Amino acid sequence: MPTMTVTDAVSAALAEEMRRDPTVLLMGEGVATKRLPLVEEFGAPRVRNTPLAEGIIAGTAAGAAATGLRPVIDLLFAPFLTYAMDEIVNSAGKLRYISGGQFAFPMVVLAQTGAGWGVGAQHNHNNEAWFVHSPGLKVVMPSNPADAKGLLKAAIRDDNPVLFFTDIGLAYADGPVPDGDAVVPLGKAAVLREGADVTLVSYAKTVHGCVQAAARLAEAGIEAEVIDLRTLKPLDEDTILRSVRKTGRLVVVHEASRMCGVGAEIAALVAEKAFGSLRAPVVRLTGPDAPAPASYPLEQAFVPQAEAIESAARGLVEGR
Amino acid sequence: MPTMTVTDAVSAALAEEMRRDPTVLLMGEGVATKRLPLVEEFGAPRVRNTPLAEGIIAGTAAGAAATGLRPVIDLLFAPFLTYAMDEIVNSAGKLRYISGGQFAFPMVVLAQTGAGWGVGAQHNHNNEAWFVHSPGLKVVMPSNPADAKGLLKAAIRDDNPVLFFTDIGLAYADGPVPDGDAVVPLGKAAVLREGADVTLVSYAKTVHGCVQAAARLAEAGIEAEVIDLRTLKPLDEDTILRSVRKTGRLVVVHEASRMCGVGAEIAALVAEKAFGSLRAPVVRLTGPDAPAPASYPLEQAFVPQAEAIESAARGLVEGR
Amino acid sequence: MTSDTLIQALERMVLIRAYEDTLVGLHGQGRAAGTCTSVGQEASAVGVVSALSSEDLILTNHRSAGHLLARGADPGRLMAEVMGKRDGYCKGKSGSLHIAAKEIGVVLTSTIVGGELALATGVALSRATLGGEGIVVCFFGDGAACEGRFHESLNLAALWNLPILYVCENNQWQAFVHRKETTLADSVVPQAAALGMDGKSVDGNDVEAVQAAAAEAVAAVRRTRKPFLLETRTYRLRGHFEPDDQSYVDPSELEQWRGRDPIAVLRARLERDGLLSMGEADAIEARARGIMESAVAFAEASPYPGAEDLTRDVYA
Amino acid sequence: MTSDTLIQALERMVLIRAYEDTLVGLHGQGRAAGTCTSVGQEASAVGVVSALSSEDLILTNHRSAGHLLARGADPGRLMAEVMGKRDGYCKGKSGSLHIAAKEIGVVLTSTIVGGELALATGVALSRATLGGEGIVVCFFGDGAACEGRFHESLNLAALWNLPILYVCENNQWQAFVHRKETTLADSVVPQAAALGMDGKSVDGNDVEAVQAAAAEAVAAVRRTRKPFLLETRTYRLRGHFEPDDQSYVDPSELEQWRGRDPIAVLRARLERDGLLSMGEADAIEARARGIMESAVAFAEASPYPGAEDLTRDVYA
Ligand SMILES: Cc1ncc(C[n+]2csc(CCOP(=O)(O)OP(=O)(O)O)c2C)c(N)n1
Ligand SMILES: Cc1ncc(C[n+]2csc(CCOP(=O)(O)OP(=O)(O)O)c2C)c(N)n1
Ligand SMILES: [Mg+2]
Ligand SMILES: [Mg+2]
Repeated sequence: MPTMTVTDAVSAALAEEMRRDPTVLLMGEGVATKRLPLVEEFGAPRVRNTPLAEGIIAGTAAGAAATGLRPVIDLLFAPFLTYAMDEIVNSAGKLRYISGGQFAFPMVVLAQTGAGWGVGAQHNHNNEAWFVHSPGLKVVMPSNPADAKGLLKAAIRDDNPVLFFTDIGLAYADGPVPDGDAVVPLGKAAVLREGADVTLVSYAKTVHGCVQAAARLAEAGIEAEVIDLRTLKPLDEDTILRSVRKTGRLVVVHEASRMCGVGAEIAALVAEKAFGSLRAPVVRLTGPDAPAPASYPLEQAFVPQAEAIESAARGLVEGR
Repeated sequence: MPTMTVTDAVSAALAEEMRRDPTVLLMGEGVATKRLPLVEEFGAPRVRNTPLAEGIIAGTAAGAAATGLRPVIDLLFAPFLTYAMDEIVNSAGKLRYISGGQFAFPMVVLAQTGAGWGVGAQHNHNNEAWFVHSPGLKVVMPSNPADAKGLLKAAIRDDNPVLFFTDIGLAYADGPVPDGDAVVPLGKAAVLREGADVTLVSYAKTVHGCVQAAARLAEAGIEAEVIDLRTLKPLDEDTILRSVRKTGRLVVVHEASRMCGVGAEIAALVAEKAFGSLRAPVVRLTGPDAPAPASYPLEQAFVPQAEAIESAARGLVEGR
Repeated sequence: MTSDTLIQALERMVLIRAYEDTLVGLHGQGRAAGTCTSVGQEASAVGVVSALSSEDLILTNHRSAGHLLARGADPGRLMAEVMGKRDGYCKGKSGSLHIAAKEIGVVLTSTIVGGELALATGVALSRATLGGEGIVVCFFGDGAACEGRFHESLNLAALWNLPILYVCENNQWQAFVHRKETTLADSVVPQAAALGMDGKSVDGNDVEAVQAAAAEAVAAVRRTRKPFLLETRTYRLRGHFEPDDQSYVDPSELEQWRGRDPIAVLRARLERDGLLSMGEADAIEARARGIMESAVAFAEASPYPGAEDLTRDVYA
Repeated sequence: MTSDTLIQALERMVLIRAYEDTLVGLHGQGRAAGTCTSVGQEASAVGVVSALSSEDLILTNHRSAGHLLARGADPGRLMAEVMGKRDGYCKGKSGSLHIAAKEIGVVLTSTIVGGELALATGVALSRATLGGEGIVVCFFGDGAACEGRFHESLNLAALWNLPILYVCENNQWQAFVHRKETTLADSVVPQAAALGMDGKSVDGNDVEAVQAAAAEAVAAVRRTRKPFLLETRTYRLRGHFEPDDQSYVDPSELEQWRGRDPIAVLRARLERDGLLSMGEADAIEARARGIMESAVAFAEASPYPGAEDLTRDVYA
């Protein structure tokens, strides 16, 4: 298998889908500058630099999606989505329902976020839960290049608006990516490691902390099951519940803030639907209720790390 | 005690706070038209109609708040907040932290939402969880006129940005409001009814469904404790946990969608911190993962009703 | 306009007025929800829409009845929608505020002021990309022109040569705020010009003038595939949303514009020029009332959506 | 400008250049994060800021070093901030992108493009309400003028007579996109005019011209309490954010603007007119380098914030 970065995986998925379907087009501030090979292959009308105005980029995408195109827009950093919330939430997310099903919005919104570059809270804000909470949208956040590619292909083919977040901290990490048309379906979590003692659920960067923690736990004789959600909405409830029914213990980990985050949703889900199997309190390890600091050591401290995950899981198993 | 509606309670709180503090001012599309008595008492410069542009209204408020004024802005309906997310989240919510504490943002954002007027999903979207999830903001959503008045007074005096949501369905319902300077502190839930068998947690309109359900449950010999959160952030964790440690059973009820809603947060909190006391699965009763329909019967069906709350609570107590 | 098309325009304007009067009446009786009527603005809607061809697409907003009816929407299905009934254009889920009717080319209505401006560029991009002669017409209010999306939309449409006719229905009001309280700009046309877009301002209460300006603008957009901004200067004769006592409205301004009611103006002109007898005019009004009676009956007979509809059509 | 103020301007411009060159160097060695430099735009920053008085407030954006240093910011504390150190103006929490320094009147910096435009009206409203002579200066890029907030901010400021000097630093680039790819408008001044605001476009690489235009504009704003838009036409000589190879930049355009480097232009003019000897000019540069050496030492010696700072200053 070839290896590539998440950034290249996104490019590869875009190229393959644009080749497959002439209605797919890419728009954003600098997409044509930064993805010259796509311009060369597909022409300027399908790879469009835009004015600096996220709202109209998203609105244009929504209008185009409803009338025959399949736009992918790059809004760069997740905090910039604040300028496009009406178009994403009120238009793309709701106008299908409001109109009684007259329109569909096959569009993808790309955005980066997360610790890694020290760019501070106006470039780094894990706000994916906003979109999970909002109707009519799907939300994806991969943890590796293969999933990034496969999920983006699925997102582009989906007839609903999909928010596709990539983790800044993973942007340049290499990983194997299968050749060919390897679509990763939306709504399916990946079980990265099986184990009967405790379930670690995460997505994006912190998946790697879970994997590391699981390896260390294994050395101590604790078998952790590691679930990478990949898609946050629709959420793969079955995989989560099946695992917790087996292990009886759950640690949810993410970089986004705790209150009303995806971790809250998963903890609530388990407390509702797997309560009888739960042998210990649920634990959430999340970013604090604070904006993301730019300072490197603080930015690292913002993110739940493998040690904390290991210790939380161990605490649950050992009944501390 | 005099009685008044939530709408009038908001006016009364505004008038009292503007009288108390000359730096308080009100801005919004039509505030001066709709609140003539305030214009007459405080003058046009302190009660300002604005152009139709939510982003600049919120930005103006944030800029003014950081430099000596205490603006209250009326953005009308919660879905219109989508146009002001940068100003609320990235500026008011984060610039204190980003600047290392150089600025504070004493401002209040008013917005209505909820079933009641059949205005559809672009006027009715209970998106309060977005702001609970975001750092640096406080969030309030009262269930009655007395709290509306008292909480708004506290919100105006708070040095942080406060999102103040009122429930459309409660706008014109009369309720008693204490005379005088009755401030309701932010961050304190109200226990509306004590009970040892099951805890019902809610806020805004669905509080009334909980109260009704509790009355019916009492007839069946089940004592429900009813908690009205009033403030969603900071969340009164103590009151919730104390209650669930006593009752061992929790039903959380709100009109907002389920995934990553306030109910998820509360369920997660309890699964983490009161797990040992829990005797039954947590139950969430929420609006569906759908935009709010305009059609009256559908709009009513969107909202969890007393019957469903009663039945869920009964199910928990009876071990169904 | 020929006398025939003028009479057709009158018929449409009278139909729109009858529709809204009917809804106002039903609302008073508690039989229908309140709406944003376009009473007084019928010439703008009919003048522009009559200049379009069937392949053109329309985007509108909360004040849409004129645009929809001018385009041939069925009054019964519109009323059913306002009443939240299953036979409404949007199966009752929209209510009055965001009625789209794709089958007649009225797409993606948004009640977020400015929403239609953001979507129109995308619809036009589809048109431009997928081919065809059709252009896109985007109706919006003077209030929407205060939103940043106005600027963003015009800038992009001008830059990308998108075939959009922007129609700013400048009715002097933005809900409960008079236009003068929202901007120093007397007209939006110079704002388009500053972004490289041609535009024109026209008396929005004169259907002939609107039709002529719109026809010219549509032809230009169709030919050049470039956007154009048409401002129709008109007035909202009723309140913002029913009920609304208009107590905040300057009575003399209101009176002045009432004297320029576009339907009365047109009817007088047709009668004066001998193109229409008083009897014929009355017959037009009677016909419109009859259509509304059937529409009400249809809408009231339509069932409400069922519980299963609550979560239907959320996802594709 | 007198020869003294011209020499002071040169000193400031050289200081800014030295600061940014130093950071570029540190970045290359892995000792500092990448930044958005304002190399090539020093005349705009220094020309405008030198026209202000101490009670005026400044809002800026991601490309702020020129504005901050022109206003007298301490290079050591700026560098400490870029490095995420405790002695930075924002205790290391901002990093380079949103540095505010309230003590010198640089408030509410936002790196959201357009953010400063939305906040400036509020700061000016405070000024207008609470009294005082001070005005508000809002620096933003040509890219920010594409955002809807530009329109909303100007409209409100004009309508409410807010004392704001808007300064659009038109450096021809919006990150990786050339201005020509983003708008048909050649200048933003007509956009202000369409909203009822006066404005002027000036050569942004000529510090005298900028200073003269800014002084006039500041006086007008101070006197009339009305806003004014000044456009400084300049060029971003380095990339958008370090590192950036500028491979997407037309080399001939870049060369042309390099030939108009505002520091070289000013130095040549001063030397030509005999106001500055080559030795004096070199001494200015040497002094700036010396200041930067101390600044680097200060910043590198400053500690990182501690774990307890992670959740400090979130709430008031
Ligand atoms: C973003 C947003 N803000 C506010 C409103 C509430 N609102 C509905 S219509 C309206 C006035 C719109 O004025 P204009 O654009 O001139 O259209 P008109 O109603 O005059 O036709 C307002 C403020 C809204 N629907 N959306
Ligand atoms: C809302 C938003 N969109 C995009 C960006 C990313 N970005 C940062 S600077 C920049 C270019 C800004 O151009 P301009 O306003 O002309 O300022 P300049 O960088 O040229 O000084 C972009 C696109 C951002 N920070 N905020
Ligand atoms: Mg209007
Ligand atoms: Mg620029």
